[in-house]
Amino acid sequence: MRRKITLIIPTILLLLLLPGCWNRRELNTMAIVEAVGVDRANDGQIVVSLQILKPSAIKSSTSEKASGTKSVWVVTSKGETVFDAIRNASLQTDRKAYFSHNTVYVLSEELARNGISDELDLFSRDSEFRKLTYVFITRRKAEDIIRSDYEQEKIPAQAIEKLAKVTYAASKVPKVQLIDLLKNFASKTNDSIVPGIDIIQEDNKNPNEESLKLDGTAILKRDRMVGWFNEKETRGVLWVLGKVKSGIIDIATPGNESKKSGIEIIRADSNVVPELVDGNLIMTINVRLDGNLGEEMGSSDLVKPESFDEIEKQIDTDIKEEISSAVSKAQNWDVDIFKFAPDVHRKYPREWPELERNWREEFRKIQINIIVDAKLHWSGYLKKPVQPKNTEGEVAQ
Amino acid sequence: MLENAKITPKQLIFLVAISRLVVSITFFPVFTGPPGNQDVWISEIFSLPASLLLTVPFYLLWKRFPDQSLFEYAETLLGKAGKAVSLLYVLYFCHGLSLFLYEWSAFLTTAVMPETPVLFILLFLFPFCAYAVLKGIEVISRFAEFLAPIVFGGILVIFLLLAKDMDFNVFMPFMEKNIISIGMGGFAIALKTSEIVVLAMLLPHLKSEKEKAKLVLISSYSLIALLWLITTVTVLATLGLDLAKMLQFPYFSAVRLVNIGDFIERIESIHLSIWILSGYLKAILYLYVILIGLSHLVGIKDYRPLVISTLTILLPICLSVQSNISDLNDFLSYPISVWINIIFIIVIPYLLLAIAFFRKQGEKNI
Amino acid sequence: MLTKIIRKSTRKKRRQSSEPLCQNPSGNPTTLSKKLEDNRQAILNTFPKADDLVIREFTIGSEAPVQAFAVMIFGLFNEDSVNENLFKPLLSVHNNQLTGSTLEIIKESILSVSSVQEVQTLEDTVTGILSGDTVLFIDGADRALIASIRGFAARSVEEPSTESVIRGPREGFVESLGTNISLIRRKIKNPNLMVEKMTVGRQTKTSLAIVHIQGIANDEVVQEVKKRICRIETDSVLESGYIESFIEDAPYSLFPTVGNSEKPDIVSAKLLEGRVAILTDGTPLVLTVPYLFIEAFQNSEDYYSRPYLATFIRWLRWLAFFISTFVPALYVAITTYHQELLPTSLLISIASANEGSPFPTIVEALLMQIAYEILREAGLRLPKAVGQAVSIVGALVIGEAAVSAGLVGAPMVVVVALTGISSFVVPAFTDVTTIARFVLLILSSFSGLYGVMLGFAGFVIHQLSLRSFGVPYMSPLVPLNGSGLNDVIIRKPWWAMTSRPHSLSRNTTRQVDSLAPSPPENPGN
Amino acid sequence: MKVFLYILVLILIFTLLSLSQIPPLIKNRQRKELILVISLLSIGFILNFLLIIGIKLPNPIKILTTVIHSLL
Repeated sequence: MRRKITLIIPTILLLLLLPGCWNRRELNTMAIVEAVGVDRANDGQIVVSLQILKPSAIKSSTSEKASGTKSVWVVTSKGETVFDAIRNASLQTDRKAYFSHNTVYVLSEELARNGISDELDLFSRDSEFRKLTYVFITRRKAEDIIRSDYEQEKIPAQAIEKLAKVTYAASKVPKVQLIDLLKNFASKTNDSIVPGIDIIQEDNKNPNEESLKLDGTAILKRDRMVGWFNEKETRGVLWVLGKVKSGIIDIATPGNESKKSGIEIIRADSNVVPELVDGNLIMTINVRLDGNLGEEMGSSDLVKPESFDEIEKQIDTDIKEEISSAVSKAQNWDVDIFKFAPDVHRKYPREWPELERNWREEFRKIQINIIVDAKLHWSGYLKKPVQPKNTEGEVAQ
Repeated sequence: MLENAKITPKQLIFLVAISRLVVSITFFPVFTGPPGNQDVWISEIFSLPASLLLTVPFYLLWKRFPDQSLFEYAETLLGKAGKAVSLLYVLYFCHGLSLFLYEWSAFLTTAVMPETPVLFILLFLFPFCAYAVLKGIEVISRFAEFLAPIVFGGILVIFLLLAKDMDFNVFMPFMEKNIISIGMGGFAIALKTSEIVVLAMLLPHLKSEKEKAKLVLISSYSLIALLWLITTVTVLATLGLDLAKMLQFPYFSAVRLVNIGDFIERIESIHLSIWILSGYLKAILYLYVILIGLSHLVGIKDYRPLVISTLTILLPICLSVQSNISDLNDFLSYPISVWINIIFIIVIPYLLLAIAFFRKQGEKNI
Repeated sequence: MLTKIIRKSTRKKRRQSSEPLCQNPSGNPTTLSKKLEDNRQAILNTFPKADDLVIREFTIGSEAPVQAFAVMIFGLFNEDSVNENLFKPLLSVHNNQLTGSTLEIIKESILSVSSVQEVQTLEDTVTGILSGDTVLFIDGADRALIASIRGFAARSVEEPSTESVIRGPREGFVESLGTNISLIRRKIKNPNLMVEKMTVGRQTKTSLAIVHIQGIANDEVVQEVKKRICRIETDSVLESGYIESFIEDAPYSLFPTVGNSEKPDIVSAKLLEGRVAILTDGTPLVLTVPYLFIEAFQNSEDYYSRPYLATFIRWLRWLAFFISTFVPALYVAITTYHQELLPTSLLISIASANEGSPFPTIVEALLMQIAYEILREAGLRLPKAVGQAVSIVGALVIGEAAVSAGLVGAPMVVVVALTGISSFVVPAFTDVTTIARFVLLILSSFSGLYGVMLGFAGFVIHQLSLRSFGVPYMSPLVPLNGSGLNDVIIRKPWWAMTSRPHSLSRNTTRQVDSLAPSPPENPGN
Repeated sequence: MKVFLYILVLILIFTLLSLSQIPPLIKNRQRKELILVISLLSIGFILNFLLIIGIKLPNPIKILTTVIHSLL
């Protein structure tokens, strides 16, 4: 009898629950959003641009040749809040927007200047949004970036995502995910950097042909954007944060100062040691670097000890310059994008409550001391530059 | 009234460890109590001696009455008043279970199935609970043994997968606040452990392996502390203290960050399965304790006829035990739940122990 | 520790089983008469209509002839042998030999038959006749002689088609009980191999044999088997499946708690691990108990091949079991509830493949699963040639046409195909996985992973509550037994498997020490 | 209107539950169990009924919480 009961009751319950598949949604009822752009309209409303995947377009292009149909569709909608705007988009889309596979957030500079934490709240609160999404700030309207096309990838959002992923190659633009921003927002002292993104059009070519480019770095004080860093300054920041993984350092070729040579960064590492001397903070930034001679212009023979020493020195000055330019600009803007505060906290937990109280002031007064330890290892396949020489022994042009 | 079932020491350890672990890895109440900074992990280690200290009265009582559960020796000691104590404990566990089921649905409706009503989630769960409880404590504890590798392995795998994103600098400065607040934190954590009472209920089932009881206590609390340590390190090192304090489900949020080579990603199903399976275990364990308490109260031998009718009462209680997530967070936060638990983990057992001591009851067993 | 559980659970039973087993339920036995004619009439009354009954009357001796007759059933006795060894000596008897008790003399010095038995009741003679023995009645004796000279059409020992192996013995059991016992005897030449015969079935009077090795098998289990078989009171037992359903521990369970095999080497191996085998006359399938969950994942060939591959294949079997049970449910759960768990590129390809498919995913899944089960069943029962045609047509229809017609998405076909193939890897659980798959599919369609996980938990709870003849079904996994895992997670080499499964046998020492072979210390050269 | 449907379903479920729970107890003459099961089921029915018609159950935990809050 008891066995019957245990069988009957679940069955009844299941039958009663039959209509209740609340969260069930078929794939073909979802508008899979790949990128979200957030702007603010002149009337203060939020404008959201969604890049929505068209599965049918992707399907047809696998069997046939990729025809003119685009595989994404961009919807723009307005609302009082971000969530409102997103739900308003469903007035235009026949499927409900689905954000779990969103890879990119693009925010406009205009919006960022007034603070972005309000706009990012939804993305960090709702379960559908993931925190590994890449964040960008653009000088244009975010909608333009979302609407732009890309040659290599079918889905432009994936192109942007991959752009973010290959930033390590040059280390001139940071790679920032939502979680990084949230960590900084949560802390009392840290400020953030966000890569910039832009559309470039080449005038002499087809005007329709446009291309996305990561360009500059937006500096956020708390969550408000205060300005842009150029590539060099950005790398200065990345050196301090230890985020430089690869890239090229241009130096004047020893022996032929008018030409440049490129040193490829193979490995880089840094740490920051704070020191409190008479109430003044001195940050010692140690950068260690392993590099190769990647390219040489100027055809002088560099593979010899003296030249290597000189190159290493030049790298030192180069990096020092990059870092100090970044630090001085950051100190001007009062933004602790280098995460100096946690370092100080760790080293001086007793003094920290005092320092924390007016950290901005302290930050402005920080003196930095940069120690670069660059080491050059290999020179590639060449021992000497292979250059055609004319009879006078001069380098051919 | 106690079912004549036998539990091995290993199963008892896993039962207690898993059912204690499950809530804390999802809601992470540890951040709300003292010391409230990066030293919480030290508090978690301190919770081991604290829990052991809190178990002392239960252990000594069990020594006096090795074949009786808490319900039974309460009556042996207090007579009719013992029934009142039993009733209090039944209500305590009813509250514990319904609170847990409220948390269970809170997590599921927030993170996994936002549109699904809580009623559905619980209705779906209850037949499975009834089935498991009808099978008895032996099967429940075997289930714990079955789950142990899944849960512990899952936590370890998550730790390893997140290792590359971890920043261990967040644990510095070490011992920033004084040791007292850290110790307080340890006690606060231990006081939230209602499983201490569950252990007192299940110790008589150890039967032939009584001499291992001490070992069971120590190893179950150390296992809990160790797993807490792993999960806390995971959360703090990946999210940082500041963000972790602001998140509703810090561990789940950390798990969602796993991304290794764009290939191993979106593995929150591991956390989800740990939550569902071990939450199920906790639910059936508490339900079992409630049922033996109830059957003891009215003096019937077998609790099985009561299973389904008890569940019908539990359903509305679960739905109305807390009104929303802010109430829940308030309740779980440091002072409230700790103060309620003090009555049941410290006051009553010490009273019982004192009575047993003065009346010299059960001394022949010592 | 496990053995303690077994001992405890079977203690009560042991007390009961000290009484004599299997009392004959039939009433008072009819004794045979001294008069030959009465016996003849009794036999004829017992078999009122049996045209295949052969009653051969004859006299023994020439001077003072003794009347006698022999009864047998046509087709069940070995005609040549009966003529040669029974009738020929009997008919060539000279009178002077017949001094003293005729019956004794015939039995002791005339019949050249190895098995001759004296019986006193009519029932015994009838049983003998029905079993194919030749029964000899002699005037003046209230007893009859049963000469076992059976011989009936039987299949010879050949390779079973259900359990084919690449390495290992090819022989399989046949339908004859005696042959089957002999096949086991030939593998285990040990007087401790106990063979006890019983008869079940009121109509069929099927004989069966309970076989175990004394000293290895648990006595409690043996007694329990006997007790359960004695309890059987049914009309007919045509196959061991009848017995199985009567002695199962959990008759309502999806999971089998009695194992079966068609190969003597497998049965012998199980006997040597401490199990009890039940051989039933008339079927080549031999039952073994206790049957544990892990046995489905162990194959005889694992033990004949080298351990590395065996271990790997064993893992594959676990994986296949998991796939065949869970993958359709997980697919439905993830694609309709938890799309965020899919990697983006996978989601895109699934979404584009499912674009325009008319059914909800769960309907699609159920349709395809049912279609697959129909195809499988059709292919199984039909003659080989037709079966192939069925599978080709089915594969074409399901695999190709349904997708290109846009009825189902291609990923679903992949899932179903994967599931189908995987379910054949663990043949003992094909029925379990099929049912479990549908249950989980429906649960997953209600509430996604939540349902699948709860369903999984429910199945596990069910499995953990099972016992097979006192042994926990999931042992040695739960309750965990370290040395038991040597033959579950991995397959250790034979020289390293020093103990028998602890849950089955109390005498667990197989070898004293690990006997790893090593090269000679001083090479000859 | 929907409330009536819910009440109907509730009554249906509880009828089925009592049909499955109570007869075996009567058959086995387990009086204590029978009384307990009937009272539990009726409490369950009342609580569920109140929940459906939207009456907030008094929550002792709330009171406890406010007490502790005011004490600390």
